[in-house]
Amino acid sequence: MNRLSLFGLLGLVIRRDLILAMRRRADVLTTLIFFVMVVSLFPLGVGPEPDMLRKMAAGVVWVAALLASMLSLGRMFSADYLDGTLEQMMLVPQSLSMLVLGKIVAHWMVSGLPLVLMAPVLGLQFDMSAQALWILIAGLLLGTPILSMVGAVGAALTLGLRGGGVLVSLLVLPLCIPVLIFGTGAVDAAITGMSVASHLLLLSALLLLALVFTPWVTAQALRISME
Amino acid sequence: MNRLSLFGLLGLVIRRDLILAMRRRADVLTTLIFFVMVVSLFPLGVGPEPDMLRKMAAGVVWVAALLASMLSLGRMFSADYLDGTLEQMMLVPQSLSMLVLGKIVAHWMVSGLPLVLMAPVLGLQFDMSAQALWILIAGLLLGTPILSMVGAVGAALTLGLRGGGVLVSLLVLPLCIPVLIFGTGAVDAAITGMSVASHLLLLSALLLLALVFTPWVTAQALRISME
Amino acid sequence: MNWGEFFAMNGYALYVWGSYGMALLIFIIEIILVRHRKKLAVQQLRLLRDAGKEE
Amino acid sequence: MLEISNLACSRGDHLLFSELSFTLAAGELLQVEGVNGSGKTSLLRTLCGFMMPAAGEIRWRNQNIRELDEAYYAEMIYLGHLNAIKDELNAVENLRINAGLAGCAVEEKKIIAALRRMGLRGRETLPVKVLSQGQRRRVALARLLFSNAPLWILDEPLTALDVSAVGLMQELIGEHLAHQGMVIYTTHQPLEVAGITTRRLSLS
Amino acid sequence: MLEISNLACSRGDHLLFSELSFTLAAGELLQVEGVNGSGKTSLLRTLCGFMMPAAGEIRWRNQNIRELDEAYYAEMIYLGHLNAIKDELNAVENLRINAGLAGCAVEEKKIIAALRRMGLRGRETLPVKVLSQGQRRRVALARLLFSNAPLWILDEPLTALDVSAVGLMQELIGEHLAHQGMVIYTTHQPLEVAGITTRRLSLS
Amino acid sequence: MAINWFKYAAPSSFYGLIGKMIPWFAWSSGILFIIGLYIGFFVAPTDVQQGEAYRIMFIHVPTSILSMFVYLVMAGYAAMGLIFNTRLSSMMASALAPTGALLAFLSLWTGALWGKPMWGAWWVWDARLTSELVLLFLYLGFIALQAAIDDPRRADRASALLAIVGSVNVPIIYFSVKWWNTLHQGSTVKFSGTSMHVAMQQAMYTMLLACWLYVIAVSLIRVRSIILERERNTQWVTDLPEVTK
Ligand code: HEM
Ligand SMILES: Nc1ncnc2c1ncn2[C@@H]1O[C@H](COP(=O)(O)OP(=O)(O)OP(=O)(O)O)[C@@H](O)[C@H]1O
Ligand SMILES: Nc1ncnc2c1ncn2[C@@H]1O[C@H](COP(=O)(O)OP(=O)(O)OP(=O)(O)O)[C@@H](O)[C@H]1O
Ligand SMILES: [Mg+2]
Ligand SMILES: [Mg+2]
Repeated sequence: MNRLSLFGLLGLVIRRDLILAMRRRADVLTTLIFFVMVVSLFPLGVGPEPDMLRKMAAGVVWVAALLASMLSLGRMFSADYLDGTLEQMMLVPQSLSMLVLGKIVAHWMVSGLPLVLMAPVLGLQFDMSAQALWILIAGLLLGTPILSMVGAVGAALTLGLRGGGVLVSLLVLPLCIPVLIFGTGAVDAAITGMSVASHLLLLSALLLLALVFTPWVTAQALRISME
Repeated sequence: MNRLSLFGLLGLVIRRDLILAMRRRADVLTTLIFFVMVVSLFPLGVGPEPDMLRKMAAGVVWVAALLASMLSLGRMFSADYLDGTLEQMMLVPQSLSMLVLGKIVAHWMVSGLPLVLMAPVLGLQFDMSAQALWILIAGLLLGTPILSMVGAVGAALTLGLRGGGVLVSLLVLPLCIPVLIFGTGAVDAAITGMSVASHLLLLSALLLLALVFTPWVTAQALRISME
Repeated sequence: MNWGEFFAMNGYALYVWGSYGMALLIFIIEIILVRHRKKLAVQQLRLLRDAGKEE
Repeated sequence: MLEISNLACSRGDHLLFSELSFTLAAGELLQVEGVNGSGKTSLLRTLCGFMMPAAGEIRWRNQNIRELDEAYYAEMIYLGHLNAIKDELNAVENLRINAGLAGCAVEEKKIIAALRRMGLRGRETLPVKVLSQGQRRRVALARLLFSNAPLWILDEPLTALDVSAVGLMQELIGEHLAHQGMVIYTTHQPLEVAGITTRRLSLS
Repeated sequence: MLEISNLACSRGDHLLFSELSFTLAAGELLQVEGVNGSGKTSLLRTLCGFMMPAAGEIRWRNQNIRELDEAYYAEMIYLGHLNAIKDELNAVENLRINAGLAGCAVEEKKIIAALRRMGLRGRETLPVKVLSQGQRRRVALARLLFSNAPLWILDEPLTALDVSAVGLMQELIGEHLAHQGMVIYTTHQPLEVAGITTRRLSLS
Repeated sequence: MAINWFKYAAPSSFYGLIGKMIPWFAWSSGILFIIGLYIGFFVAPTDVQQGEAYRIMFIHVPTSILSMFVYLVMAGYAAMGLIFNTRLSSMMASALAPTGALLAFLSLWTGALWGKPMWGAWWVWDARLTSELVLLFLYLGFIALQAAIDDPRRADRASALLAIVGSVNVPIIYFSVKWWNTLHQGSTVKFSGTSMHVAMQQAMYTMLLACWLYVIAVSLIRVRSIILERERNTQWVTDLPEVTK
């Protein structure tokens, strides 16, 4: 029988999800715009004092990234679930974890990567220093994939449940808090002149951990949800 | 033929949506918890200095309320759209605007009211003064229904579009910014000892305006989306 | 030490009794809920059994 | 009662049908026929006012349905491809709410009786989500039992139904027609109502 | 090839069937029969491994499908109540992706030919969303044309199909059986394949 | 033999067994509460710096510690249920969750009431406090997920996955004290001398034990009703004396 290689499958799934995302180009844009908007709302809500804003900057960007990726989680599986494509994916003669990993990667490329690319602009708006900006970006680059991966677990668990959109935040946000802490911690450390490496190393460790476990956990969760 | 009175219809629709929400009691709780969680994320991201937190408090609470009600917008029509109930609702021999108003009220009761009730606790966490707290609550009480109403328009317009969840935020958030500004403005005014009344009056005016127009606009948007 | 003084807790009455009061309240409510749930479960079972007999 | 004159309907840049005219009087049964994609669903949805016709007019009791609006809706019932039932609610709750929106409060007992008639004994209080495809369709069809609307518009009412349920539907339609009702429907399965000659409308 | 022994299946606290045993050999056609809610869909979903059977075993080429897992999936194709096509994509894209996931790259030309055979000429590049119910089902069924899996599991393949499409399906199934394929399906409509005697399995 | 052991862990025999054990746990918990409170309020001396307010400790510390402990136990049970497919352990997990959530809430509540007189604020965004809040959210997520799924078997397995993933978070949150400046246990909170007064220690440990026994008793009662709800179609449940009478 024909069987795809693991990487063939990965590539195919990523390509498929990217095509679907591009079919609604608005999608990619809107996550990004949501992110920009949340970040920009803060000065409106909090007031325009530059000193305070500079202090808040990293935190606000991180929180906004967290929320933006949370908001786009619903997209990851639910459309496929409703139209029966997910069912068919579970019948693909290949490792489901790999397929899930493909979907996660595509999700990150559509809703995580644009945030990372956008962050410098926002950081400049808040008058962050160049060094802090670099750390912010490095942190986001390590952190947003974790958000996508942990989010995938939550999305899979809440599949087909009513109110899934909010429930998933309830499940996922607490799990993402360490990412937030290390991510902002790194920037703070950079500003106060302390060592940044430990924070970033911890983030990398988390990323590795998530990379190893979450696809498998998500696959299990999907199987449970499909029953 | 039997026809419901306008208020009978309103009551029925509200009851229906509340039953649906209660069937998943988790739903109500989760919007609330999302709200609490977003508010709690900020200190995590920004750092625990009480002075800064106190200054941010009103803004953070308002932004979180905005996001929480945004997140729950998806629920307002999309489930009904997908299973065909919305189609049937348009065939109800009564004013569609009234029906829509019912759905908006129910949505507010499920996802706006709990936020208002929760706000004092969060305010205390940020060490807000009692007076500021009262103003915050008054503002939220006037503002959250506006968020639900404006949100309804957005939700109706994006019905059935892929990625509607994010698109709706994009449409709705800019429209909600005035609410945010007046709401936080009132609290700021209270803290700095200026007149609060003007802000709250403006909010009330917005509320009235929204109450008059949005149900009708939403109804039209629904008709367009159904075609 | 007399009882009035004891309950005043040296000015910390609100805090101390607020804590213990809430704890007591929660424990009692939980016990009531948990036993109520048990009673409901048994009632449900009887209902099922009776319905089974009817058929 | 229902008069269609010179109706045309297009989707995208595709003209589905044009110059379509017919009338439907009390007690008549009309089957819309046509191959897949010939525009049957589009016709029925146009009759409901969901879609604007490209040309022509639809009149109910000699008035354009656009003008009648709510008065028309009070006299018709539409059943589409989608079941219009909420997955989270059980069958009884679904029907009560549906009847309520249509303007009649129905007792629980009557609803349960109706559901039993539809062959759903023992499934009345399960969330509709767990029911089988055919059972869900039956719940949707049970709405017809409470309505006193004279005009029924049914889009493939027989999908997923088993043989006995098809028989039941024929019975229901027969009863409705006997009470001077009107039915317009589509189906790809044979549907014969005893004592009634089905009129057929063919979309090329 | 496919052996089911003593299978039992329960949903909620409801036992759907038990002690079900049968085998399906190459070239055989098996129709699962039963009234609405008798458990046909549940049986087919159990055969796909979506649901855990309450008891019993399902064996493919003498091995339990739980153990075979991917090797089994490479040899079967399932078509459920849902069409499993993406609304935003057009028919060609849908089929290409589906075939890709199943492990075979298919040329565009072959896909278009298949779609034409399914009666979708002129609809190949419309987003599937705008197609009619029956046309969507045809797109889903077109997957069968590319698969070389010997086992077809079809849950009500005929829903929404018009008469000519039903004929086409009978033809397809006939061809598949002639190539030593196996088909297990459910339907409430008559489905006869020329030259083949349909075996019937009745769920009480 | 493992299989034999699982047989004894069957709900039917477990149900009877814990029925006999519950009163013991309940009564000993009650007695220990009384002893603990007596020592805490009448024997333990007033704290030099905090005055009488420190007595909140005797309820705050047990609830705080147990709230974390219960989460790990719950996750353990859930994992067992997922891996060995033992129904009973899943039921134990769902029985523990509400109690754990309440403990977390009590920890927050008593902590807040302690914080106001000590730190002058109901709440500060300190790592310890925040991590306790997050723990509450983890509990609520577990409960909400279970409530959202109708089929209990599916609910068990889904929430077990969540509990396991969540337990990875507990130590991270807990140790984040290190990465953060912290008020909790900071210089404001110092008991006279390097170690606590003996009576204080006694009171705290007694209360801890009492709370623990309480948790066991309550969750066992809850698991009994869960067993009844889920096994309502089995013969042994219908034959139970409390049902037949
Ligand atoms: C809402 C506020 C608070 C929360 C959520 C909270 C949470 C906790 C937690 C989770 C523990 C267990 C930690 C461990 O085992 O080491 C704990 C222990 C403790 N807490 Fe709090 N706490 C709060 C407020 C306070 C306040 C205001 C004080 C005193 C001024 C305090 C004093 C203590 C002490 C003395 C311990 C025992 C520490 C030990 O033995 O290691 N807490 N608290
Ligand atoms: N945007 C578009 N461009 C071109 N054709 C379109 C467009 N939208 C819809 N169509 C066509 O319009 C027709 C709609 O048909 P409709 O759903 O009314 O068919 P039907 O008779 O109900 O078919 P079925 O028996 O399959 O339910 C289809 O042939 C579809 O391909
Ligand atoms: N949680 C539950 N409790 C009780 N009964 C349930 C539950 N979940 C499903 N069922 C029943 O299980 C059966 C599922 O049937 P299934 O979908 O397999 O039927 P089917 O034979 O495919 O029917 P159809 O012809 O209507 O498609 C239905 O009778 C349904 O009512
Ligand atoms: Mg149609
Ligand atoms: Mg079925």
